Parts: sequence; structure tokens; C-alpha cells
Amino acid sequence: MKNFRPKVPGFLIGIKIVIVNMLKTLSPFHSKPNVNYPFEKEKLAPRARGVIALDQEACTSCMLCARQCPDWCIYIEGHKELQPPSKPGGRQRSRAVLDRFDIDYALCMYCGICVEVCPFDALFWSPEYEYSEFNMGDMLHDKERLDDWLQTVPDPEGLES
Amino acid sequence: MTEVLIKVGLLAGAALTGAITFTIMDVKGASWMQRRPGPLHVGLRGFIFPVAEILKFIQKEDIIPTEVDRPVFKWAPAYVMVSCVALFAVVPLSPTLVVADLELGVFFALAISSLGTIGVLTAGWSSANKYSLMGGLRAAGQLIAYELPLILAVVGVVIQAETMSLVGIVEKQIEWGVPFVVGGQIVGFLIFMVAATAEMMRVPFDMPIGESELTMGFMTEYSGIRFLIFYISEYMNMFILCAIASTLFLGGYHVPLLPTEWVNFYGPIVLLTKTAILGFILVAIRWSQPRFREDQLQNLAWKILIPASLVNILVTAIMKVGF
Amino acid sequence: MEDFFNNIKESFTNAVLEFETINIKVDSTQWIETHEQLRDEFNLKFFSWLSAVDWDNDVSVGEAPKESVTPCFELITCLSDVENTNLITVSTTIDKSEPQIDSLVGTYEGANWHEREAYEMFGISFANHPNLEKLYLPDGYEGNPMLKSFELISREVKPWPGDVDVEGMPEDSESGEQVDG
Amino acid sequence: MIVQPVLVVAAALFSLGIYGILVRRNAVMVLLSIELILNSVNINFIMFDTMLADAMMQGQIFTIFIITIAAAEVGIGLAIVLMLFRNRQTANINEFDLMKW
Amino acid sequence: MEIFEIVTYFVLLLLITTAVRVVTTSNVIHAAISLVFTLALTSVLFLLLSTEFVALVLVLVYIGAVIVLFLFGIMITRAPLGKNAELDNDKNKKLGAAIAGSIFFLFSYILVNGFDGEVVITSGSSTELLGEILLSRFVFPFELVSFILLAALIGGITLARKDEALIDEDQV
Amino acid sequence: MGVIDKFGLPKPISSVFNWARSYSLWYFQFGLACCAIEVMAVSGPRHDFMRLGVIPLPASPRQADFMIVAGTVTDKMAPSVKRLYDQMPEPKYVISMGSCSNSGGPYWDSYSVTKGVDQLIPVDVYVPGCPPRPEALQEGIILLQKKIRGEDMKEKWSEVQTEPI
Amino acid sequence: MVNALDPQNIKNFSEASVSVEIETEDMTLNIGPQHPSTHGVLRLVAKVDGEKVHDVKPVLGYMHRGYEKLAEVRTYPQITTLVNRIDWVAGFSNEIPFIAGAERLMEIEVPDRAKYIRLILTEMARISSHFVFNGAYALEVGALTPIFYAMEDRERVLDLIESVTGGRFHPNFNRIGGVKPAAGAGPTTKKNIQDLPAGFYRDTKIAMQKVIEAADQFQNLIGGNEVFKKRTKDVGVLTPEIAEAFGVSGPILRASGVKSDLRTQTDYLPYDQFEYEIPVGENGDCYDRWDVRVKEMVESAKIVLQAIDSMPSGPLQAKVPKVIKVPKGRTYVRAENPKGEMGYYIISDGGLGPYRLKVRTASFSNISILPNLLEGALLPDLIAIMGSLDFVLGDVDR
Amino acid sequence: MISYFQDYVTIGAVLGFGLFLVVLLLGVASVLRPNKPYAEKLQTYECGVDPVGTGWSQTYVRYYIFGLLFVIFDVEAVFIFPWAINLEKLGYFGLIEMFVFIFILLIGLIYAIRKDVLKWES
Ligand code: SF4
Ligand code: SF4
Ligand code: SF4
Repeated sequence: MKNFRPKVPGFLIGIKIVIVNMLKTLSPFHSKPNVNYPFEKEKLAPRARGVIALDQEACTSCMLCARQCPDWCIYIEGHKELQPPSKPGGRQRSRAVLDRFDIDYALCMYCGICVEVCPFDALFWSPEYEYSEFNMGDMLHDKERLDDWLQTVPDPEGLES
Repeated sequence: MTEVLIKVGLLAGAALTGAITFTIMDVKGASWMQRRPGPLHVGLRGFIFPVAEILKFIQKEDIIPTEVDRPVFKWAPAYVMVSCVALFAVVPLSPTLVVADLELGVFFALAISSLGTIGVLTAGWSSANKYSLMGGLRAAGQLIAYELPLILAVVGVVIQAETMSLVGIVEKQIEWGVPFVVGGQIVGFLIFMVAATAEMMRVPFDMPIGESELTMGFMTEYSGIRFLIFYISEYMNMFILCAIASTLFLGGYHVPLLPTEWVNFYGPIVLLTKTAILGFILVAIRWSQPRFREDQLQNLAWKILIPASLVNILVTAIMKVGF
Repeated sequence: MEDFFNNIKESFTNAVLEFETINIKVDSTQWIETHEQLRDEFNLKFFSWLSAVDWDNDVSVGEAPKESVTPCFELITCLSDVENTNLITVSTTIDKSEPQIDSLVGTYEGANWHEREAYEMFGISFANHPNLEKLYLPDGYEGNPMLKSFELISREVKPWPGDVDVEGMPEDSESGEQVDG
Repeated sequence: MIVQPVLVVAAALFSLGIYGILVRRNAVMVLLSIELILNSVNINFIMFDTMLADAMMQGQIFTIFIITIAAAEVGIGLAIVLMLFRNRQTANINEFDLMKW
Repeated sequence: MEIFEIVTYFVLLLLITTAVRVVTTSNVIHAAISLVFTLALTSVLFLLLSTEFVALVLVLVYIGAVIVLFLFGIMITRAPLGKNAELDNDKNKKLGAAIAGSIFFLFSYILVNGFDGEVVITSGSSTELLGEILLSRFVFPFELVSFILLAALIGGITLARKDEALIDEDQV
Repeated sequence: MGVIDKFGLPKPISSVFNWARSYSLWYFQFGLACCAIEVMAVSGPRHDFMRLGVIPLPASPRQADFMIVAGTVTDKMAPSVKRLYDQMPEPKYVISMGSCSNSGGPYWDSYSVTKGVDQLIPVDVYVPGCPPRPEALQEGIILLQKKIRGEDMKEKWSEVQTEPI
Repeated sequence: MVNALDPQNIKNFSEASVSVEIETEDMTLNIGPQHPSTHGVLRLVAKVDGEKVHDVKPVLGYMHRGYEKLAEVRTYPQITTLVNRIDWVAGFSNEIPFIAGAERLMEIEVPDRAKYIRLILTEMARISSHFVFNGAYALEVGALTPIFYAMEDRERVLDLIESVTGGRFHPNFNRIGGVKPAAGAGPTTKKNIQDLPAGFYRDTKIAMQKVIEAADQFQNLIGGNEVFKKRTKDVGVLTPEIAEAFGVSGPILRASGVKSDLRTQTDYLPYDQFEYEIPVGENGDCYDRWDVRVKEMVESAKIVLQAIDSMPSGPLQAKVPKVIKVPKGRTYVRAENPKGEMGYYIISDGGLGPYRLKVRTASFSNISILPNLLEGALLPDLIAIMGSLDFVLGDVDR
Repeated sequence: MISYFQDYVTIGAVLGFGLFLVVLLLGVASVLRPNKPYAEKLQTYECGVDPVGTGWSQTYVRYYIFGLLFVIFDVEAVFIFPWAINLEKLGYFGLIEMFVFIFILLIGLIYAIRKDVLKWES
């Protein structure tokens, strides 16, 4: 009878677990998992794929992203313009100007292919997510709106070696 | 007559507050047990959410499907609600603060509480829905199976108290100095609580509603206000059964050592505290247990609880007569 | 794998091992017998899947095969052995005009749903199947979606946004075998 | 408490029960009508008990026994109906040709 | 007591109405529910007659148990939802009404002529006394009841059970 | 009875009712695809949409107030979605969650996927994402609550919906 | 005396007399497509008599999205992102066999570090999938709380996956020849981040410790519960023979006592470097299926911990052409997914996308035994059995 | 009014209150709620598909047996209560009586259990 331990019925252990968890939730000394959303926000990983931001300046309307997109949800229109030479006496350069750059977020599958294939670093992921809409049409972000997202793109984080 | 009205008014307040308090306790308690804050934004740190619920349900459309048996379908919730409310009449908050101290108090309570079965069964049947029908049958089968242990568990108390009046029972416990649960009715108390949980159709005895099996059981077709009536009655039932259990077994409005002269003052508080504690235990059980299977449930009732309560009666009787 | 392949090779001379997958090509008349033999002699009791391929030079979406093929259905099953790592695929070809073959349900019960799927997607009918019905698509759906001739309407009606060319692209960035990485 | 109206009502219940037994075709309904009859008997017993102020409470005790027996009767009665239903797929008494059965 | 009488008449009236519904409604479940009301009102009548224990027994046993049994029975015998034209035996209707009517008049005549008077209720009848009498003077019927119940239980189970139970019974 | 449809309610009272409706949103347990897992995550401890008054109790449409179309609506499922929506009692709301239910999403060219649930039922709030982050869904819910609080009961009630879209 | 309970006698008797058990016009009960316990939109048409289930017919297709057709019109990188969504509770592990197949056809050797990262994330996906199972299964047998604990701990794992891949459960992280985190972060730098984020090792260790604790909590909260045991023990027993004939794989097969685990049997990832056990059940009942998964969670956590400790350094990408064209050939690659064997049969024609891609999913085969398991069960058992198969509709219907 | 009636009048009032509560809720709701029925809305719910067969068909005989058992034991309880409050007076005689009574009914329960009517899988 040395190591006699009465066997506690399993259902009592269950009750104990829930009550302990309740006390943990109520106690101010325990960390809580909750995030009270509209008032406090979770810090998202910088890599999180929330929304795509467009750097209008960098985009050359090369169409690569629109072609690789599996959902065909990037719409680009542009035309070419002659630019004055950057330094006097230099060659006149032609430059593509974006007329339209729309991403249809109602269709986008957030795969990141467009960001990845862009050869000019014009597209970025930003961990923003607050763009729910009442109307379907508003889900199509035009280039101004996409450009606004650029402000929210986080700085790169450190890496593990 | 005015006295009657005052009492009924008080009771109305008690019934609704009790039900609402238990709703809050259940939802908030569950949230905390699940490491969540629970309703929060509705106001007052979320504690007034039942108000929003009730106001919301009042504005909901009340759908009466074409297939149903209209009169039966419409009035089934009323049976459940009325049988719950009537139970409130006999519970004494203190020796004087009792709506009706019937000589047959316990017996009345048991008789009335069996009325709800009809409401549930007809609700399930008249909905013309398979889930409802199965839920209704399960509910009825369960309610009747656990009605018996409930009745038989009370008999032990009646034997000890030699009366069926609830005030009389509490007085007897005061006379004894200890509640009956200590004075030999521990088995009876456990049986009563198990049976009461089953009567409330709460986990682990919630097959009639069995969300993951029968969607909402016998309430599947009910919407809007009629659903609310079922919903409130569930909590009222929980409140009142806990109150009856604390009266019968835990000494009611009195705790040992407190002076009996003051019982009219502290009585209600004591009773409500006991009720709340029992309610909290039920909440903890609800959120930690899986549910039984229908046959296991019936086996528990017929093979364990009923024989056990019969034995309990006989033992109590022998003690009573023999000593 | 190698040992097993050699074993198989003894019974099925035309077995090939490419890309770590053993394939046996059998005649469609041998379909059931082959499977029974594999199950009983080689202990391949685990029925992994059954499917079909529509070989056709005419495709309405996607890429056409590079080299011309004879139009036919190729039926493939995959069997394996749970305890060891042996895995084998068995394939047969059936004619497109009259796509019919014996059902495997008697040999491997698990083939039931797979055959229904093939029936629905390709229109191949399986003789002696207990319950050859549609599996996935709603009642009243016409056509066999997996046929190469089946059109994807959305792709037809929606213009490809990549089609609009911005005139005068600054660079030709799609330059062959550029290495990434 | 006036005695006569109660007794008349009891008589009315009784005859309604008889009517039900004669007219209803569904076996369960016949049982329901029997309950009405028993109920009218109960009313009579209790009425007389109160009226006579019997010290032995025979009226009440009889009523309790009647209720008890009625419960047993319903149990058996319904079981028979179920058994007939099982064989005939109907609860309609006209179709219970007992001689043949 | 004026109000008391009004209440009594009211209860009696309702009692008759619901009882009539029991035998006339064309829906089985409605009939059962009407019977619930008939019984509930009977129980109220018993309360008015001061026999509270019997009144509560009526509620507990009849409404709480027997009606539930009825509902089960009705559901098992496939009561159709809604009206059921098949429910009544039309050709018996007139005959039945005649017989029932004559019984009613006969009984009422006898009862009304035979009994008269007024009862004044002064207090509820004592349950304690009832119990004492039941268990002393009526001991024999009391024990007999248990046998009847046992018989009913076994009989009911045997009848409602499927056949293995039946053969079992036959051969034991 | 149609009292509200005709006469409406005075502003203060109706705003109380609007408040009640916005904080007692019973969510119809109805998941379709991957997004449904995110709905589960939102009900989990970290995000807990019960804070917002969303109660994930009813499994039957009869008690539900709003429905989150969370995931791919296939052509086979579409009639069911429509029917379940129909069976919900007024006033009811719909949140379309994720690209799939917004417009077909990754399966926009598939032969068996409905391109957008708004072809079947009226949608109140569209939540973008594939899957939308739990927070994004919460934002959708908050938008819905705002919308409900700004509603006029008379208008909402008399939106005749005998034949939704 | 004749034995009355002899079935023969009963039969004779019932033939002799007309009476049989009440002729049951079986009730046809639709469970699904919208039903809280069908994990989405499976529909079961059950013939029930009272509570007893006589016959079950699963109706699939409510989540059929035509993967195999879509794969024919997409390129390899586009398919990678699409296949995430097959088994959506373990998105990452869907990519592995597909990528492995393409790599095999292209004969590319993946760098070690990439393999390790793949392995870690696969195991994390397995853990998160089992968390969902645990919670959902408890919910199905009526315990309402465990799912919240599961969700809490699962969030932690998902955070880790997200911090590496950028997606919570649709990572699109594998590339042919290695792995590649979501590009992004900072307009100021060249954007292709190529490695694990700082602090990943530390966080992973904490999270895995939590997983082990959580598994322990589940064992106490659910596994030890008498009611749960009553509900699941000896319910829905599956024998290995039936399982094999139907192609049932994964934890369900292991619960039936077959020690079959593709992680050790094939070499799609370097599992042979680690020490772990393969939990195997005895009876093949619902309880074993539950138990095996809980234990597997712990083993996965152990594998991750070991992998973190022995993580090699080096590049994450092998050299691959910019435009991916897979040479002609065909291969079948399978992997051990949380639900069982998942495989892709790729027939390549040398183009940008496969000529034909057959997706073999575990759940499809796993639930095809449902009618077998359910014969004669009670209705609550139906739910318990269905839940214990842990299927995901996307994995069934594709 | 004698106290006996007083009590029951109160109980009646309480029952009336319960009914009043129900009617009140229903009444208020009927004024406030929208009411827009149409055919699909009023269709029986069946997990989102067309209802198959009739919803109220056959049920288990088993429930009937439970009902029967319940009725019998309920009746027993009716006899136990008057006994219980009189136990002191009745003494050993009452005890034995009740023993016999309960014993006989227990036989019934044991019979039911032995006959496996409580078992579900057959
Ligand atoms: S993330 Fe994918 S789907 Fe969305 S726009 Fe970019 S490529 Fe298209
Ligand atoms: S790939 Fe980059 S540069 Fe080219 S169009 Fe897209 S965003 Fe602009
Ligand atoms: S939107 Fe994306 S995550 Fe949501 S269901 Fe569709 S594919 Fe899944």
C-alpha cells in the first residue's frame, strides 16, 4: 500500500482542467491569448500576405505579373511616353506610363506569384487586412489605392542564420 | 388579493432574473473556461448581453413552416414555459417569503415539472421535421427516464423530514442542525443532481438537442420568439431545479451557525448563493464533458439510478424506523 | 525497389521503371487477371487509386501534346503494399469509340468510387460495376469535364488581361534560361 | 359547492366517452375515450367523498386506485394496439377482424 | 361564496368543452392534447373539492405519464399530421350519438334526483391521514396493486416486444 | 402583422432595437471550405467573435441572424445555400467571406464552381482574402454591425423579399 | 428445451406467424450538406429506423472544384499554390509531394536546408491538422471546450508558419528546387527574403513544448473521460483487411494495427535522420483513431525539435531555370499527410504545365469505408465514427 | 378565504403569470417582427436539401416500453409519498409493506432488464 494513489475518475479531472483554465483566464498574472480586435491589434509577421502594394514609380507595365497571375485578376493598361533626357545632352528615353493598374481583390487568391515575378520590385506584400467592403465593385483597387498601401509595407526583418 | 399580486410580481422578477443570471453565468463562465472573454462589446463589459438577445429575438420573424401542425406547433413552447414558471411558486426564500407554502410542496413541484415533457414531445412531433421528431422523442424518453430518479431521490428527504412542505423540510434541517446532504442523503443528493441535469437537457445529457447530431433537436424548426421561450425556459428550469435541490438537500435558506431569528433577512441571499454554486458546478460539468449516447443514458437511468434510489429509500426508511 | 522490380520483371516482361515508378502495360482484356495476380502473388493488397488519361491531339484548353498521339483512354491503377514500400502502376489503353472495361470492384472493393469518378469524368463505362452513377457533379450536368475536348467557359469569355500589350516594352525580360537564385 | 352540476358534468363526460368508443375508428382514440369514462367516475367518487365528508376517505382512496389501474390498463391497451398495428399496419379497429386473427 | 361558484361553473364548462373536443376532433394528437386539458381541469375541480393529493396524483400520473405514453403510442401508430378523415366511423355516428345522449339523460336524471345539497369546504383533506388509512385499512388492495402493476409491466413488455421475447415467453 | 412596415418606430426606440440586433448576431454554423476553418479560428480564444456578440450556436437556419458564406460555393451546393438562406428568418444578413464566395477566387475558371455567392443571395459585406485573416473577418462583422445600427427599421422591414434576387 | 434465441428459431417462428417486428418504413435522414458534424458539406443519406442506422449512402461533390482539370490549364508554380487548398487544414503538406514529383522529373537535388525547412513545416501542418481534428472530434461527441484549447494552441503554430511563409495555412512556399518565402517587406531593399525569420528557432521550441503539453491536456480532458471512452471504445471497428482493400491510409490504418508510415517508407523528406515512434492502435475503433492522432502530435513535435537542433545551413534553392518546363515523363509521388497517403501522378509532356495530373487524396479513400463501418450503428455512433475518420471535404472532392 | 384556497389561488396566479409571460412575449413580438413568408422559407429544413419522405413516420417501439416502465414506476411513487410522511406512525409494519411493494416492482424492472428491452443493439 505504499504508492497507493486513488484513481480519480476522468470526468473530475476534466472539470478540474476547465476550472483551472477559467482561473487562468481571470487571473491578471497569466498571459491571455485574446486580442480585443478593434481596440488592440495583433502584430503581424512582416511577411504576412495581407494586401499587395504597388510602387507606381517602379512599375514599367511590363505585364509579367498580369500574365503569371493564376486568377487573371490584374488589369494593366499603359502607354509609352518620351521622357526628356535625365542629364542634358543625353539620349531621349522612352518610358511606359501606367494608365490603369487594378487588382481585383474579390478574385485574388493571395498566392504572391505577381509579387515574385515582378522584375522591377514594384509590388510588395503588406500585412494589412482591413479593406472589407459593402459593395463588390469597391474590391477592385485602382492604382492610387494600391499606392496608398505602400505606406504600410514593413521594413525587412532579421533572419535566422 | 394584493398580497397575491405582490408575491406574483416578486416571483416574476425572481424567475426572470434567475434565468438571466444563469444565462450570463453559463455564457460568461463558458467563455472564461475556454480562455476567452466572452461577450464584451455589448456594454457593461458584456454582462448585459441577454438584454440584447431578448430584444433581438422579439424582432425576429416567426416562421411557421407549411408542413407543421399549426396549433400544436404554436403552443408547444407555452407548456414548457408555464411548467417552469409554476415551479417557482413553491420554493421558499425564507419562512415567510414564499409564494405558496403548500402542504404537498414537493409533490406539487414534481407533478408540475412533468408537464414539460408534453411540450417537448408535441414540439418535436408537430414540426414535421425528422430532426425535430427524433429530438422530441429522445427528449421525452430522457425526461421520463430521469423523472423517476428525481422523484425517488426526493422520497428520502420526505422520509427524513416527515413532511412534503418545502418550508417544513427546511425547518427540519434547521432543527437537525445540518443539511440533509450531510445527514444521510448524500446518495439522494447525487442522484437528484444527476437526474436534474438530465431534466435540464444539459451536457452530458443533451442528446435531445445534440447539436452535432440533430442540429437543434426538437427546436430545429422554431424561430424568433418561440425559440426564445424555449431558450429562456431552459435556463429558468436550471435555476429552479438548482434552487429546489439546495432547498431539499443543502438546507435551503439557512446555514448552520447563523442565528435563526435573522433568517428572513439573510434567507434569500443564502438560498441564491447556494443555487448559484450548484449552477456553477453544472456549468463546469457542461463545458467539460462529452455527451452520452442515447442507450447509455437510458441504461444509466434504469439500471443504476432507479435501483440506487430505491435502495436509498429503503435504507433511509430502515434508519428512520429503526433508530 | 530494385529487387521488387526484378521480381515483377519476371512475371511481366514489359514492366518499366522510370522516375522511381514501376509501370506495367497490359492489354485491356488482361485487366482483371493482372490485378488478381498482383494482389495474390505480389501481396499488393493496398488499392491506392484508379484514374484515366485522355490522350488526344485536339485540346480545347491547356497545351496539346508535343508529339502527336493516338487518341485513346489510358486507364491507370496504382497498387501498393502497406508494409513494404513496393508500389506499382498498371495501365491499359481502351478505345475511345467504345470506352468500356471490366470493373475492378470484385478484386478491390475500394475501386468502387474511383471507377464512378472515371465514369463521370471521362465517360468510361465499367462492366459489372454495382452502382455506376455520377459521383461529383449535380444531376443534370452534361458532359465529361476531364475530356480534353471539354471547354472551360470562363476562360473563353473572360479576356486574358495579359493580352493587352503595352506598346514598346522597355526590356525583353523573358529571356530564356536565366538562373534564379 | 353545488353538487348537482358536478354530477351532471360527470355524466356528460361518461356519455361522451361512450360516444367516442362507439364512433371512433382509431384504436388509440378508443382508449382515449375510455380515459374520459374513467375520469368521469373519478369525479363522481371525489364529489361523493367531499359531500359525505367520509372520515375513511374511501372516495379518495378509490380514486387513487382507479388512477393506478387506469395507468396499467393504458399500458396494456396500447401494447395490444401496437401488436395489432404490427400485424395489420393500421390502428383502425374496423380492420381488426379478431376471429380470423 | 360567490366567486367560488363562478369559478366552479367556469371550470365545468371548460371541462365539457375540452371533453367534447376529445371525441370530435379529427386529429389524433389534438385529441390527446385536449385530453390533457380535460384532465388538468379535472384536477382543478378536485382542488376545488379540497382533495389536493388526488388532484396532484392526477397530474403526475395522468398528464405526466399516461399522456406521454399515449403520445408515444400515437406516434408509433403513425398518426398523420393534420386532419384525418378516416378517424370517425360515419355510419356509427348517429347511433353513437343516440346511445350516448340517452345515457347522459338517464344518468343526469338519476343523479340530479338522487343527490342534492351543498358542500362547504373548510380545509384541505389531510394527506397524512390518507396515507395512514391507505397503508393500514387498505393494505391488501395496496399490495394487490403492486401485483397488477407487475402484471401490466410484464404483459406490456411482452406484447410490445418483438417476437424473440414472445417465443421466449412461450417456451419458458 | 406589419405594424412596423407601415408606421415605423420613433428614432430612439428603433435605435435600441438596432443596437440589440447588432450585438446579438447568431451565426449560422455553416462552413464550406478553407475559409470555414478561419471562421473556427475566429471563434477560438485569440480572436473570439463572441466578444462582438456573435454567438455560434444555431446549426439550424431558423434561429440564425446572419450567415457567413465561408468558402467555395459549388454549383451542386448553390441550391442548398440559397435554400438555407431562404429559411432564415428576417431580418437576416450575409457576409461573403473569401475570394471564393466573392467571385469564385482560385476556381474562377472551374466547371463546377459558382462565381460569386452574390448571384444567389444578397450580400451585405464582402470580406477579401484567401482566406481572410481572422481579423479581417472581424472587421467585416464590425462593418455589418455598423450597417445594422444605421438601419431604419421601417425600411428594412418593408424590403419585400418574397423572391430574393 | 429449444434455445429461443437461436436465430434459426426466430426465423422459423416469424415465417410461421405473420408477426415480425413492426414493418419499418425506414426514415430517410439527410445528414448534410449543411450539418454541423459533416466537416463542411458532405451529405449522408441515411436510412434509419428509430435510432438505428440501416444503410448509409454518402453523396459527394458538394465541394468538387475540378482540380485535375484546372491543373491542365495552369503552370507548375500556379499549381503549387492551387494545391494548398486541397486539404485546407494542412495546406503545407499538400505541396510537398507535388513539388517532389516535379523535382524528380526534372532531376533536381534540393539543398538540405530547404529539405529541413520543408520537413519542419510539414510536421507543423500535421500538428495543426490534428489540433483541428481533436477539437472537432470532441465537439462531435459533445464536449464543447476542447476545440477552444485546440484553437488557442493551433494559433501559435499557425503564427510560426505565417512568420516563415507569409500565409496562415495556404503558404505557397515550395518552389521547384527549394523553398521561397513570400517576397515583400520594405520598399528600400531588394525584396527576396530567403531565410527563416529571426527568433524562429526559439519560438518554435516554445510552441512545440506547448504542443506536447496540449496533447497531455487532451489525454486528460478527453481521453481519460469515462463518457468519451464509452462513446468511442469498440465503436466503428475497422479491420486491416478491409482498410487495405479500400485504400485507407494514414492514422486510420495505423489505428487498425498496421504499421504503415510513408515517412519512413519513402524518402521524400529526410525523416530517417530523426528518432520518432509511429503510434499504432490495437482495435481499430474510434478511440484508437483518436489516440493515434494525439500521440502523433507529440511525435511530430519531437521531430520538429530535433530538426531545429540539427538544422544545416546553406542555400534554400537549387539552381533551376527561370521558366520552368518539366521534361517528358511520368511519375507517382506520395507522401504521408495528416490524413493519410497523398500522391500526385504527374504525366508531363515537356510543357509549362502537366499534361495530366492525378491527385490521389487520402480522405477520398478513407471515407469510402463509411458505409461499411456504419452498418447497424446507432445514430450517435454515426457521428462518432464519421468524426473519427477526420476527413476534409476538399480532400475528398478535390 | 381559507388558507388552503389562498395557496392554490396563488398557484393559479403563478400559472396565469406564466401564461401571461408567454402571451406577452408573443404579443410584443407579433407587433414588432417582420412577416414575409414565401414558399421556400416555409419549407421544412433538412440540411439544405429537399425533404425526403415524410418526417413523422415510424419510431421505435422502444420508446413505448420506456413510457410503460415510467408509468408503472410513477404510480409506485404515488404510493410511496403518503407512506413516507407516515413512516413514524406506521413503524415496522409500514416498512415491511413497502418492502414487499417495492420488491414486487423491482422484479418488474429486473424482468425488463433481463429481457433486454433496455438494450439498443439487437
Ligand atoms: S497574389 Fe496571385 S492571384 Fe493575387 S494578384 Fe497576385 S498573382 Fe494574382
Ligand atoms: S511585373 Fe512589376 S513591373 Fe511588370 S507590370 Fe507587374 S508590377 Fe509592373
Ligand atoms: S477563398 Fe481561399 S481560403 Fe477561402 S475557401 Fe476559397 S480557396 Fe479557400
